[in-house]
Amino acid sequence: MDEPIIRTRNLTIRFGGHTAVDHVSLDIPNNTFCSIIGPNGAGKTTFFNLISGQLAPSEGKIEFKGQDVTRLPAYKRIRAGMGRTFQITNVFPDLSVLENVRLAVQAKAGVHYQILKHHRRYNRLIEAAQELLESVNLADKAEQQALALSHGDKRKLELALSLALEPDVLLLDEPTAGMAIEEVPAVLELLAKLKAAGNRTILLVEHKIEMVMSLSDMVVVLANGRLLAQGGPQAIMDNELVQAAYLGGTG
Amino acid sequence: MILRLTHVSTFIGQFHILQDISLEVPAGEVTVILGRNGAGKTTTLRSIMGLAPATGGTISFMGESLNGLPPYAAARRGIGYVPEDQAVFAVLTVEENLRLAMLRRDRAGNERLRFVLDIFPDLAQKLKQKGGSLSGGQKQMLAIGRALVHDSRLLLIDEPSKGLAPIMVEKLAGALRQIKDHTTVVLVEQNFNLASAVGERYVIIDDGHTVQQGLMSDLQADQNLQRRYLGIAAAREGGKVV
Amino acid sequence: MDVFVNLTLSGLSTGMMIFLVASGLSLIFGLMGVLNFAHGSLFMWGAYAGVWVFARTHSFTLALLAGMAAGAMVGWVMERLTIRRIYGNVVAQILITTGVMLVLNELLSATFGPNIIATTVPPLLAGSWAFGNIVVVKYRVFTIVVGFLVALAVHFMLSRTRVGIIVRAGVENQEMVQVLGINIRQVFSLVFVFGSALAALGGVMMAPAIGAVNSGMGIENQMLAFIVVVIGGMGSFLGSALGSVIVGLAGAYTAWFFPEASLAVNVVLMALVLLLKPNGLFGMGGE
Amino acid sequence: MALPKSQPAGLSRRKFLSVSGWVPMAALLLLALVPALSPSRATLNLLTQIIILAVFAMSYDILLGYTGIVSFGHALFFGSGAYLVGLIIKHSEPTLGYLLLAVLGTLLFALVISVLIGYLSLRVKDVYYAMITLAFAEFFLIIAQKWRSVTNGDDGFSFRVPTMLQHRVVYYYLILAFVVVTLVFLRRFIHSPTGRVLIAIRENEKRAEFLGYDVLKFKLISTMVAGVVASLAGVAWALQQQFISPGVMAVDKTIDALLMTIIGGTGTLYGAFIGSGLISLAREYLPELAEIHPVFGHWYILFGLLYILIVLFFPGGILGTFRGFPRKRKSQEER
Repeated sequence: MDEPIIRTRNLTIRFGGHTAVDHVSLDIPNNTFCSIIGPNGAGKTTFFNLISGQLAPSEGKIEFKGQDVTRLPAYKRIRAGMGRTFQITNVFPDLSVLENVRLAVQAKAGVHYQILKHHRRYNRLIEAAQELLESVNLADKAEQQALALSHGDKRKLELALSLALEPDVLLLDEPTAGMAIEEVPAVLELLAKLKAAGNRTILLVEHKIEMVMSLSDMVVVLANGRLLAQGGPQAIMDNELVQAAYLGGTG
Repeated sequence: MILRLTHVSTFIGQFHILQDISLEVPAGEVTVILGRNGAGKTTTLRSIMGLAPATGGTISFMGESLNGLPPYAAARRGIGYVPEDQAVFAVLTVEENLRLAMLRRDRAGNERLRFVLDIFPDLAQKLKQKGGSLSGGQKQMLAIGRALVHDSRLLLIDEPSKGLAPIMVEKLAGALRQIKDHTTVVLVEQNFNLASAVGERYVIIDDGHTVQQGLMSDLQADQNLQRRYLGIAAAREGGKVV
Repeated sequence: MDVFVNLTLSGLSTGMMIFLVASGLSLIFGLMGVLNFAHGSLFMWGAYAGVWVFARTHSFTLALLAGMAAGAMVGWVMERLTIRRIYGNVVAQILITTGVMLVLNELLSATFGPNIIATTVPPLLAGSWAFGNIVVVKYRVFTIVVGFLVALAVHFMLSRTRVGIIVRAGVENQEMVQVLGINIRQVFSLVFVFGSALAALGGVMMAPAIGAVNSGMGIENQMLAFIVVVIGGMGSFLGSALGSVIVGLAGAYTAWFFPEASLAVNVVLMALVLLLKPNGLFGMGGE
Repeated sequence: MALPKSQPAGLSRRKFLSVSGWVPMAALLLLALVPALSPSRATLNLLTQIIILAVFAMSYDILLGYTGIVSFGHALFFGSGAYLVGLIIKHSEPTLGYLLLAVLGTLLFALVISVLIGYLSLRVKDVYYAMITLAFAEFFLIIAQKWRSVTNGDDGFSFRVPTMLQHRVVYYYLILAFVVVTLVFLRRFIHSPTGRVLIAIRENEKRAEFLGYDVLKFKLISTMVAGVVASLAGVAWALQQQFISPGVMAVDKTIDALLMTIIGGTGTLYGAFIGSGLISLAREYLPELAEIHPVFGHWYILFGLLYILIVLFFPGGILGTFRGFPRKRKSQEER
């Protein structure tokens, strides 16, 4: 509990001459709901990509549950307890919705190299997948091809995939991006539910600041790749540096 | 009317995104397309450009039909397009990005380049930098500047304020006011403040249909209409929690 | 010392020959990302056309022109009928260009028969200069010069000209280039045709060096070209040039010192590079 | 579209144990009756060939249709299986014991080589796999051609097979058993949890990795299974031909597998039989038509064109839907 679940030290990545994430040192305590905000181009998604292992940092290190994971490939971080969603919908288009989630459940269950048993004989995997679909209100679309889902439903499926991994840290990259406005409240409700469960850390990147303030225990502000401020939502709202970053520009 | 869409219908895959879009854009003015997320605003611009070819209806630009034209032909007729995600070429320098849009190297082209660097002084200082190294706001300027260098009689700009800090939005509004003296602009915008600050006319799209169009001043006066179609977007600008 | 110089010269010239084949592949595959499995067939069409014309006219210049024209023509037809539909879809490219390779190779063997056809080095380029124990074969010097010129010309085209800017921009975002009023498909077609002509040029140059053309030379050289692009790194034109020289030199030295290993050296070299620097010596990184 | 339906386990299990459905069963029955109906040596030989090549093509389908990777050196496995069994038997005695030893050696070789090639290339890009398999196949082809003291070079060599296998009908039934076992194994494989992950990788590799799957390892499993099955097909081929030359390892063999898989239909397994049947029949009979028109002498042109048309316009192949590459394109676009 005292040990932060994620700890970055001088985390830096450069693309050519551009420093997208610039010496960010951050401790994220266990079981918190933490939002990462900042103006466009602040490096939020890049920061996510560094934590989840999609990008390798130019400098600095990342610890997860006290272990140095800086050079660990993505799939190992996922197995160690991270789960993430993507800004752009990222599912298995030709498979059924249920099969999408079943694959995620299978990954969590550690059924990797079983090559002679039929996958449907793992009843518990299918049941777990169906339960997950119910929790994101997709149960009635279980047999549909993922490709044919509406955008909002794809986002929900994406969320279900990550939840299936039962991650200790859930990285959510703009879960409402591109959603029809009337679909947003359902996602917010789901986030609130996840938070209420209280058994995991949630890291959220979001543009719609107002939306996340009420949910967050902690808010981290990035600007131009640097860590500008961190603290409780109210403190962040009142922080003059933050206001300046948003109002006064950073450029 | 420099641009006229009549009963335009567009499919993307099996999805009927635009079902009945009819709108008119008078020359020399800024027309703002408003509507909720997913209403079909971006697709409308893409259909005009030929990027999402219309399957029905007619699109005419300066009296000639654009239906069936590939995007580069629409561009050559004088339509500039600034997509939602800016699409600045990361591998090219700022200067190369701008030069790429200059189809002919003539005096007029050089003048337009000077004009662009005039209204976006930030770019003038970064000519030799790679596009990929710019900040979000600078990329947006470059994307708009690029469309201007390209001698556009009509400029389609998709959500330029998206994700920009308020100060950047301010700068952008200023630039747009300068631009509209030179070309006709069609702007897709969620930020109602920006939309009403620079727009003269509005078109509201909902579920792939045009539902209302007219003068921006009328829309500003009509709270009812605002709430009906733009409700949340407008409220959000007021800083209230959704 | 003399041995060393001779080996280096011969390695360089082999390298440049490989580079001529690889330069087209480097443009088409390395830069535009189109994996053309019929590249070797284009090379072979160039070689056969060159040999055919040279046998009739005894003019190597005409042979060069004819070979490149044949490559460009076949490349153009191929682009129009197939490649055009599958930009950006690598699996489809591999599959379809393989079919094209079958058809192109079979057409050649239907026309020229399955047997090897002998040819010679043009008189002007035949023979060698001797400096003491150092023997400089004229034709080798010629290939080095031609390879060097092609490398310079293409590099200049990519980095300085408008076409170069368009190609680089188009590789990044096709749609946006179109929206600026540029018919990117046309530019890509042009690059494809140009790359095909380069492959064919490699064929014309190669034929006199080995003294004959045969139906197996396509796939062999295509493989070498690919190895060179992998070693140099995708997307790096100069990397391919350097890769070619490395492969050429390594081949020459091993052939002298460990003749048994000379067959394996290319594959081993590639395996080493992939093991130590998976993106090639000058690669741009992953996707 | 065969969407997975959630069924009670018992029901799916029964279906799972059968080769699946009536058509394959009927076909199998028919094939089993052939020796009784038409005992002609030529017919049996041709059918045996078709079946062996179909197994080869099925192994290719595991790579292309189920995992979405293209190999250009698949003949390496087919050919090494053939060479190993031929060499071992030639240099020992034609007994079943040595045959078994040869099969084991083949399996080991296939496993080692597939892991080696896969590790070198798949780490970088799937596209590399195509070229690097080709390079390795050429490498072994050159060994087969140049190491004359052992392989007799381009002339090849013949060898005696165990007496039991010399009888055509016996061998035919053995091959039938072989194909049934392979088919059941491969079907189990593709429906196993591991097989489903392969399909997931074909659909969206990045997502599979972000579910915690070690994508490289799964691809390696795919290449291992494909390599092993292909080399067993090569063993069967050698035993039938009783003669081996470098041709079994040439690029043409790989391209045959590719043609058979695509024309039959990728991602279907059974398509391999259709593809293999068509190509073998064409190879057998089309050259005879060359007297009518010379184009039949160059029937590869026809097949090349047919193949291109199928890839471009009928990606389903003759059987089923070709889900490998159109989907691949989709998921790339979505990124």
